Amino acid sequence: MALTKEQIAQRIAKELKDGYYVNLGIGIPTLVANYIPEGINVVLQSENGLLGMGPFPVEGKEDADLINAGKQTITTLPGSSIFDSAMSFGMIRAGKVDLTVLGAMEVSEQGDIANWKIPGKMVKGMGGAMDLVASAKNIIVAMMHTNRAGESKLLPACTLPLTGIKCIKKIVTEIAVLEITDDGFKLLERAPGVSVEEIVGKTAGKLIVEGEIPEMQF
Amino acid sequence: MALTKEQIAQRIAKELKDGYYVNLGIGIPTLVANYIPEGINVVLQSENGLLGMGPFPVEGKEDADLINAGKQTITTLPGSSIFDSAMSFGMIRAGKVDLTVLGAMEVSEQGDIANWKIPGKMVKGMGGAMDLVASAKNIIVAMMHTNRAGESKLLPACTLPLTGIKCIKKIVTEIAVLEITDDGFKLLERAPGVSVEEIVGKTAGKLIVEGEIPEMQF
Amino acid sequence: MNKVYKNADAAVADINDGAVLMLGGFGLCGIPENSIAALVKKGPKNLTCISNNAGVDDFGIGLMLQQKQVKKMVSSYVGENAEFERQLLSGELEVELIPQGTLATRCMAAGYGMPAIFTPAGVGTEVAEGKESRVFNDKEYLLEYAFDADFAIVKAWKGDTDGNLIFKDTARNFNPLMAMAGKITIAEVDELVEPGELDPNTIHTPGIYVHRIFEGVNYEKRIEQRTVTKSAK
Amino acid sequence: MNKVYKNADAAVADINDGAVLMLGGFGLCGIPENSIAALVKKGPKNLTCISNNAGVDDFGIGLMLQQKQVKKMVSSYVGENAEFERQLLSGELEVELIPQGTLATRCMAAGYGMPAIFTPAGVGTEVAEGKESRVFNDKEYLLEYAFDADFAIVKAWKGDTDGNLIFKDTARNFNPLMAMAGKITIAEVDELVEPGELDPNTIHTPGIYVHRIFEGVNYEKRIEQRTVTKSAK
Repeated sequence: MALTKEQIAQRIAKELKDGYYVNLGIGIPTLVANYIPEGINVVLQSENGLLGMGPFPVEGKEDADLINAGKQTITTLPGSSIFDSAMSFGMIRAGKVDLTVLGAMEVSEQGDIANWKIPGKMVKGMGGAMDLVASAKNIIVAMMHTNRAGESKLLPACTLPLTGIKCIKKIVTEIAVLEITDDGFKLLERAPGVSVEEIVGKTAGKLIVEGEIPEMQF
Repeated sequence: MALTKEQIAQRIAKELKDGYYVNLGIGIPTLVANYIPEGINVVLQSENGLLGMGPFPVEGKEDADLINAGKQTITTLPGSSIFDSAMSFGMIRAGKVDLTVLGAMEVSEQGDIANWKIPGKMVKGMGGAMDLVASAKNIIVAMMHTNRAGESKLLPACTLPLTGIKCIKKIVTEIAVLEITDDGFKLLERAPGVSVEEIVGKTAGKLIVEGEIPEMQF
Repeated sequence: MNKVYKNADAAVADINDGAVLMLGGFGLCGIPENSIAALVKKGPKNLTCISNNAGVDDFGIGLMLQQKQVKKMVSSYVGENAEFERQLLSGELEVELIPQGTLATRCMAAGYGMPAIFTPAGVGTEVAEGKESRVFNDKEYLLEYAFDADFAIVKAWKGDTDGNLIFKDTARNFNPLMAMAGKITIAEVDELVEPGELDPNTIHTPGIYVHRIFEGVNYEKRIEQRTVTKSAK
Repeated sequence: MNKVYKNADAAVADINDGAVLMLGGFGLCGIPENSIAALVKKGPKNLTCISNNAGVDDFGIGLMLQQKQVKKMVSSYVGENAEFERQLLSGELEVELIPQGTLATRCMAAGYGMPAIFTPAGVGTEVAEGKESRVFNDKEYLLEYAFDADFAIVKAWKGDTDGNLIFKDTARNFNPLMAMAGKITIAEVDELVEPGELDPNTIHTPGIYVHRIFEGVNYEKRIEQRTVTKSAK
């Protein structure tokens, strides 16, 4: 059974370690915050200038001066800090953020990512995505394995304009967890009930399948 | 009559304009703060990270956490701000400081300055001097016209290791005010009672004397 | 020297056709609402606006777009704006898209007197096209130049009459960076106080960077994405 | 994850021979007194110390010099220290003198992930020897590299257990820059508080940059140049 978006987020949350500083992109990545394991303390960074992002405010407590990079009203947690955009991307570039989770349109077997532009469509801009992918030491992509046309999003090479090159470390889709290795995508886990064959069939890039592939644990 | 150090400072203070941000070096330049003209508001920058430096504290009110770049205990004035050393030199490099006053061992007719190192003597370091001279848009040197051996400190070329090149705009000594032009030192004013001949005699670099040279006014 | 201006109209009075402006804010958060309104009223055209976003159709820089005052936007993200899209597709508007961190750092570089900086953002992408790149410690970086803006227009929370600024929460964003970067910096503030009322240790932008300041009025502070938790935890 | 250490001894326990250290402070203002004392006690040798100054004979880094723990000083100004001078002239100690702004900016560059920066400081002087230079807008700049330090040791006024730091007055100086630049950053503070006690808007160094923190004891805060006004104005 393919994972729901919530389950993808839940699986990614297992990658969190105590003390991690984490940047979560818009979409599925944002949901990861709901599944932080018990007993683990994680600090969320929002690249518009905040460490220690908390949940959405209760109704009536929204503050226009306190938003996240998705422009949503949020709160701060005890121990939070505010800074300008240069310091925010400074700490990202300096590798101080332990984990970055992003959505993607395509990922290549070299770890290239495309997630900002579709030729022929209105281009809205890359926002902070290019800085994040070029700088972060540990990037996990959260995305569907195939696009709406059923075509694989895990490719030998990206067809869309790139956001960054050789930067993605891991991918979690609704059917698989994969690692980017020097030799291509390496299948680490499969969703409960999903066969290796299905994953092979939906992966256009080079896929390494070694030994028994375990089912994801939650 | 040659000026006292206080009078040199007093003459330099006449260059101040309302709203100026000013960095004063150690020695004679520091004295400039005592002669800020009436009705003019000047903000003093100390490159260790302060704008709005005030006078020395009254006895008993010294605070070890509040010093100037000369490591003297000081106070802050209303409207002051504190910042780190990178921002401090950032605003200096960006040309936000309107006037810098420095001491010097030698100045060349091209506007080069030497004020940090004497070969054979213990080298203490350049501190912020190289940043200041390379960055400031308006630098006045406050110094004696000759050294203790009676040799001119205004030279065709500096003999001591340089602090910066082509950066000095004006020099005020105990006998003259001079401007650096493309053609060398240009004599602007002479100290009361000091003859042009004396200044010519004590200036080793190319000196331009055009027309009547007025006495300094205080 | 008096830095205090009566209002936004006075502060932007000499911003004319063809000016290069930096405008602070992230989305609609921390934008100089009063100055934008004054610019719409005064009506300079052919402006280049360096700002992380372009506002929405009826607010922020979107208001200047509606008046066709903007020749070029330099931004990292320009969604949420139909008029922007129309002008862009029709060729009336030029847009330069820049990675957000690069945008921020190019502002900071200007304020810090650094002519250029190195960043890995955009390496291997179309952003790198025509740009110089260089490898340090086995990693490739692009050389990106400091911005050069005629005016920086920022919004702060508190300010004093010497131009010192304090920002509030994530309304800080690009504001202090742009404040450092303008040849002339205009700051509008929620609250303008006398020198000495702000703790020198809490100043985000020292007054040396700020040339004009005024207390703004009638801030709308519109929220783009009102997200709430139904019940308190 | 616990960042709180019991004391300076615990915080510097893994600083061993040959380490590259950054030490905050300007003169004796804002120096990490407790950590320096602990380093003197523990006794690692062959240290490289990046610090604006080298203390005085009997205080600050001077104490480490007396124990011959320092192989190399990287500073902008090293006066006021006879033992320093003796070791330098005898060849026991190596010194690299760097313009103060360059020193500061090379720290910042490390904390901001910028491999190198351009500065005009030192152009045309012996500081430029062997360095790459480049002209931007008719002005010459030197290319200077980000520092690479094993440990940064800083002194703050207040800190919380998440590592957020606030500095006081000109004791700020190099401290927040070095705090950003260490592979491991150790902060000693006058007062250690719980998360939530510091206003997020007033944090100078976000906790992400700080790995270890402890509340210091018995600060001497020695004054180098006690200058006073005889009578209040």
